[in-house]
Amino acid sequence: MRFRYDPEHEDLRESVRAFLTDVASESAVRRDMESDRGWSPRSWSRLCAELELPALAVPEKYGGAGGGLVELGVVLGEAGRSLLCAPLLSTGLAIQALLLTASGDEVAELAAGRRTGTLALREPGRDWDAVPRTRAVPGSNGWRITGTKNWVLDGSSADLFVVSASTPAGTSLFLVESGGGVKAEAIETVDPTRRVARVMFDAAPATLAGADGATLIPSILDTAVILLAAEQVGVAERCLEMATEYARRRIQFGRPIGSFQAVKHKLADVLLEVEAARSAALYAAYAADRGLDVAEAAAIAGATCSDAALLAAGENIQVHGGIGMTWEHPAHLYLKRATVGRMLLRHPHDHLERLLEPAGLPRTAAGERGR
Amino acid sequence: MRFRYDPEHEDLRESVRAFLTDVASESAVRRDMESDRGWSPRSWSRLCAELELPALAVPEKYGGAGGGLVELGVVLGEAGRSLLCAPLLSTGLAIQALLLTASGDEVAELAAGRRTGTLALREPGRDWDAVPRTRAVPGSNGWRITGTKNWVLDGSSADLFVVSASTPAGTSLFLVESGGGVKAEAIETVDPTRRVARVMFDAAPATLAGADGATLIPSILDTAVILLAAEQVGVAERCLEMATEYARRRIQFGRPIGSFQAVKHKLADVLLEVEAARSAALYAAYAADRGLDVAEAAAIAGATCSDAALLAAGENIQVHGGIGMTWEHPAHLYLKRATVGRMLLRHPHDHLERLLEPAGLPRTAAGERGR
Amino acid sequence: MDLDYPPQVAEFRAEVRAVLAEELPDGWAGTGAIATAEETRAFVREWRRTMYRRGLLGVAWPLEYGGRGLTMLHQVALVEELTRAGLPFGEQPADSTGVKMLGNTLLRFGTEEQKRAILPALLSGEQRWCQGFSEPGAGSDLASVTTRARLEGEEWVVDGQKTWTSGAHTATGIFALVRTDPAAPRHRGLSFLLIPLDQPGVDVRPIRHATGGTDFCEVFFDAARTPAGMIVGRPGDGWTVASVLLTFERGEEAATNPIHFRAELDRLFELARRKGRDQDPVIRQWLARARARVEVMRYLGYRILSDVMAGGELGHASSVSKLYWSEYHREVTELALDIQGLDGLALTGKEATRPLRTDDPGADPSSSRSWWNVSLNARAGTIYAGTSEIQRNILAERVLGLPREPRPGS
Amino acid sequence: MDLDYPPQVAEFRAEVRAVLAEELPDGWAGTGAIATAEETRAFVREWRRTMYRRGLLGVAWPLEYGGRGLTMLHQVALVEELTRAGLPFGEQPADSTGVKMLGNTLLRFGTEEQKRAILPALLSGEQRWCQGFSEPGAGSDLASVTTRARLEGEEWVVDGQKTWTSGAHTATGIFALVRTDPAAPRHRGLSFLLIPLDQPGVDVRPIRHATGGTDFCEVFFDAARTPAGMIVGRPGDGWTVASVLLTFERGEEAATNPIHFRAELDRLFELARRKGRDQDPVIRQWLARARARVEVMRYLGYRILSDVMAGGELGHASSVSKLYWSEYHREVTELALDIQGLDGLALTGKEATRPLRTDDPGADPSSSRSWWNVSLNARAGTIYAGTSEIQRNILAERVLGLPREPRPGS
Repeated sequence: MRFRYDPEHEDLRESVRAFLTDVASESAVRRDMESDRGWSPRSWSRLCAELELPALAVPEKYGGAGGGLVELGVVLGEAGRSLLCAPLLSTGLAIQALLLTASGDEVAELAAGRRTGTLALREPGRDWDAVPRTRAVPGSNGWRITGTKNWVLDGSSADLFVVSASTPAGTSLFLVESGGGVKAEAIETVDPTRRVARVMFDAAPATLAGADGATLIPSILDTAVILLAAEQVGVAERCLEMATEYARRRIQFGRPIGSFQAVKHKLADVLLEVEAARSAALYAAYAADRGLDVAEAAAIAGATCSDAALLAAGENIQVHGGIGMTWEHPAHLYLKRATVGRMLLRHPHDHLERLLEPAGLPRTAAGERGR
Repeated sequence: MRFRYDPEHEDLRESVRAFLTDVASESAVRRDMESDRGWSPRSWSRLCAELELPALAVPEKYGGAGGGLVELGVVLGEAGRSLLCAPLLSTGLAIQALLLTASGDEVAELAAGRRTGTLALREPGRDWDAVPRTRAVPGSNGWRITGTKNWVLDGSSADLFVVSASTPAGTSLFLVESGGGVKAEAIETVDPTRRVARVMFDAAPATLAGADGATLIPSILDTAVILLAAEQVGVAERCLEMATEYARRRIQFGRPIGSFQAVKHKLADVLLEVEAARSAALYAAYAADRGLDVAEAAAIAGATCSDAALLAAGENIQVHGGIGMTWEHPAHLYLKRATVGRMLLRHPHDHLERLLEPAGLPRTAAGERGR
Repeated sequence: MDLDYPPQVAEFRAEVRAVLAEELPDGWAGTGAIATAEETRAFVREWRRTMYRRGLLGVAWPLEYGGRGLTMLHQVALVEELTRAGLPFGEQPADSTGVKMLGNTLLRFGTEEQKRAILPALLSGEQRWCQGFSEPGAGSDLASVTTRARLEGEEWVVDGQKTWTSGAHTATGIFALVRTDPAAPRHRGLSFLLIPLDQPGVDVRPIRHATGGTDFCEVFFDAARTPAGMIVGRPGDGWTVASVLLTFERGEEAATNPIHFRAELDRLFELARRKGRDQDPVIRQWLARARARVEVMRYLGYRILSDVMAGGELGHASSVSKLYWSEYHREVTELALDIQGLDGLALTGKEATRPLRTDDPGADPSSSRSWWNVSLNARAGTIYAGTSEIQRNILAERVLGLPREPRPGS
Repeated sequence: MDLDYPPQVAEFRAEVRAVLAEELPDGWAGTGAIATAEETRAFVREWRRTMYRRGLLGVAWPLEYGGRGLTMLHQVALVEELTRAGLPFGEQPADSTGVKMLGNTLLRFGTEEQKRAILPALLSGEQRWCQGFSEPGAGSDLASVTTRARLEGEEWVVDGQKTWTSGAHTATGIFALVRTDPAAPRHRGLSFLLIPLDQPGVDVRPIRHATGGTDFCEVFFDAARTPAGMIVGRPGDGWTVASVLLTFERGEEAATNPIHFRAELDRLFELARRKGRDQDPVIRQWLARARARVEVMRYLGYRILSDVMAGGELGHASSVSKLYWSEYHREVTELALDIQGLDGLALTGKEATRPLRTDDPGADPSSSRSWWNVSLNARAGTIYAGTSEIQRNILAERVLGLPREPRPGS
């Protein structure tokens, strides 16, 4: 009975945090987010070489460290705290998807940091798990994929895409390399610290990675929700810290503003939601690693952590006052990260609605029509 | 351009308040709420004779004072503040209904305080405006009414019922006298300060009051919502006052608890909603008297004042702490009044939903099915 | 990380299940399912005797005081099983304030004499102790207690008044926070005293609750007496002793709260179905939010239990837990009223038989009286055992390290 | 009670409508409907000239200062008509800080010389004044201003720094709250000074906003100078003058806010329709709640206007109003983001051209960039012009009469 991080987790957290103090300092983040690619290949190489982050949640047989989502969650929490600009979530998700599907060669490549990868599942105007309009057609030289994907994380820079496409037999997952037949177009989103692209596949050569998309995709999305939740906890924690530090320091009316109950109680409420988010994210990662109630835990973590991050980021600004709304202060970057993160995979409302069916309140046909 | 009470309103308020200090003191309320009838005929006679309250919003030709809902609202606000136990709202609504329908004889009777009246519109398990299952059948000696009504205010003591019933031609309103064919059964509700009954009509003799129930009933309900909103403002105001007085007086940690921002800001938030409720109730009454956007204004007042009263009553208890949850303290009586008042005519959600159609967002058939 | 319980605890859990299977009547559905409130109370009295007979009270206490010498985790497994079966831990509130709170406190701070005199009697039910902390002038500000005790020869003489004393009308004694050194500043001058209730200097008066029930009392002391040895800890230690005691109140709750709140939420789901509101998307959002919060309560519970297992005392996690469940409960009981609509405000069905928090497991989901009682309990829940405002202060000052407010005149 | 405007005002309103009909281009749909932000700004500059030419600036000012000698209610009718037509009152923020705030303040507190020198020039646009109240160390606590001025011969010499100065980069002068008596306690030592910006002692630096725009500036004073006669009120009166000035900011808002927020909400309704979310019952509840709140804002506006008409100054009603609209706006802009969903976080369409509160009337309901900008504006809205926390303090202390907090060390 031990529901808390082990000492190895704390060690991992510390080493990542120390590393990111440099690689993802505020000035590094601002430089990277304004760069063309949106992240620094140099920093990324160091993260891969020195910390071996992409290999963390990869079985040892593929050259990984044999960790799970709990360990990867620790790292993503730190990435969230610092707003690290790097293809860590995108590549991490591609790896987790490939672990469910393809052979280990690509996993090893990604885990070693030699290439980056990403998921290309969502299509314009549709949900992540809608039946894809993108089509895969078998030919003499293997499969060809045609269609457009949206909200592809780091899509402009990724080397490898895990793409969902419809085949005559149903939805399957394919592996597509950047290059011929693949065109990425950056989307300007609210969040400058996370790059997203629209990716057009035009008869792009593809390898079948997993035939049973209908089973694989929900599982991959649960993993994505759990890892994003871990990142959101980091965002929320850091915002709470920033607000607390400022409240201790900022003097108004002859007192630190943190001595006023209005500020105290606001931050206590944030703390409460941060504690809830921490618990939910940790449990979901644990549940995924142990094969417990993953779908439910992921939905709870998704809803809880999304809202906690936005709450913390918003209250951080409110506590800072005007200065928190300036470009020069990092508070707005956290707000932007939290805003996109909250809706990126599923709106909290949709996470919540998904809880009810397993809990015994399925939506009936009549209810469906109400949506 | 003057959206505030006139000096005559303030005079009216003062005289009613002074009167209720005696007639609806806390001990009087506790005595009346525990009496069989739920109100004191003696106090009621005085309210009718000395203040002529039932006659207030009655045209002069029926012996009334010629006021409108604004004036009656002032009185109901005071009734709400003191939790007056009296058939004021029930009789007031019966009068307003009869002013839209029947001849003036009954109005004059009710206005003079010689008899009390009430609305009997709602049926078990159904909404106020559902097509009634209660049936009216014409006979040689006039109409006969059979059916059961629920949530009839002061139904056990009323002399006169305004009853909705289905006729072959549609829904109409009828006047039924207590006595033969009418049996009332008290309902135990959450709120001991407002009596409610289930009333069974068994071939009760009835007079047709208004044939066009489909037009009349929504209008009567709007009036009811507006008058109840006025009462709720009084409840909310008094709760805010009680909480404020206690917060000024109660010492903890060497200070009045009202000097702590947690209490201050809580009460400021209540004040904000009380101000909103005051404005909404006053506008709705004004709109009804002037024939402006009544339905919309009533819905806004209904939602706003219902929520404000419950908020104020709840926070009053929270500010009082344990003492606020005891029977000996009046705080729980306000909570109970606010709780029943909030749902009595329509749930705030339903008030809100009704706003959308006139605002250009009607519910489509598909949306309907979603309910 | 590992949420599994060790094998010895799993074995013990099996034993508990076997006892329950033997002792409970056929078709048992929880105390809430018993027809009337009176029968429920009678059953619980009897059930308490059964628990004692089967050695299920004080399992984590040393053998010499009537316990079984097992671990805290055994006790947790026990209350989990009881709660799942819809059973209380003994009789409430006496066994909560007595066995759980006073008992564990004596194990930690009591003299050998106190332990021998009181612990076995707590288990047998011969002694029932209630808690005397709050006073009319010391609610949120517990350190401003004014009930005072002075040593006269071999006895403490106590004067003053306690309030919100749960179960005082059936208790045999009260453990009270009293001022023994009027000169010492605030909480420094307090002591933790054990005072018998059956004596001329004590007057117990029930307080009527807004629900109409009388679960709480005022206790008046007018030269009440207790032997000099009935102090727990040294004079002046009262604040420390009381603080530790309060954490026992929260310890097991971490395990049982999620079970109770989950059972209540299941009843609410059923209510929504019966009322035909389960397809209303607005209601669904609230139900789902409640479901997520109850699960989070379970996760938070794991964290708190882990802390306890790791040998630590319950620290600020208990403030997180208290604020979380009490605010949740306000929300979910308001939802219950909303789901029922107006007709839910006409009182029908069995009353809630548990005085605080949720109704008993097995309660009828359609009882509007139960939901109304519980909604009032929920309002009390953000007040008792430290108001939400006090919990937020604790979190802000002790966890976040925000500065204390300036004291007037300081 | 009577919500009707008197006949003279109704006549004036007709005149305004006639002017608008003459001056506006065919198919006019509001400034928000102009294709680009740049064209919008150009239109507004030109529109300001038109208003001046047609005598629509300063209608409630006396004739001798270029006004038309009409009443406050005429001015309200004017801004109502402008707002309904999707037009600003002059150019923002200069005419808000200049004509509305400084102008009205000078009419109340200014010397004859000040009025003659400044009022006509405000109307013609020759002078543009910005507001210098906040400082880096004086945000919520405005009384702790440290920018100081001392009289040297015939001139005030000013040193210090102001911040959140809207429009300073295009203004000709700044009215600033400065400390002239360092010995006097807090707000007693403050004066209200008019300082020209075009001088070597002043440095204006734009502040970049989280949206990327630069609507605010920092203003640095390093021995900046202004004539001795450029003080409004007497030395030490600064706090009083500034307080009255701030109420002008809120006065007309009472009439225009509901119109702006209603237009914005209509755009949101249209967005919901376009996104196919208008039948989602959860979204409908929020939309309806927003609708009710906007109407309540209108009713509150009537009350505030009535107070103004009754000759009073705006008192605490302005705190009610500020708290109500700013918290509403947070909620409604979050709703807008929710309605759009993820795709609404990809920025497309025209930016919001109004720096605070809502976008301009006529704005495209489908512009995700506009909604995002406005949602950031809404976050700023609970901070500027007195944070929500400050407003709640004002309401609690000045309206409810709750005791002030103890000052540290006092």
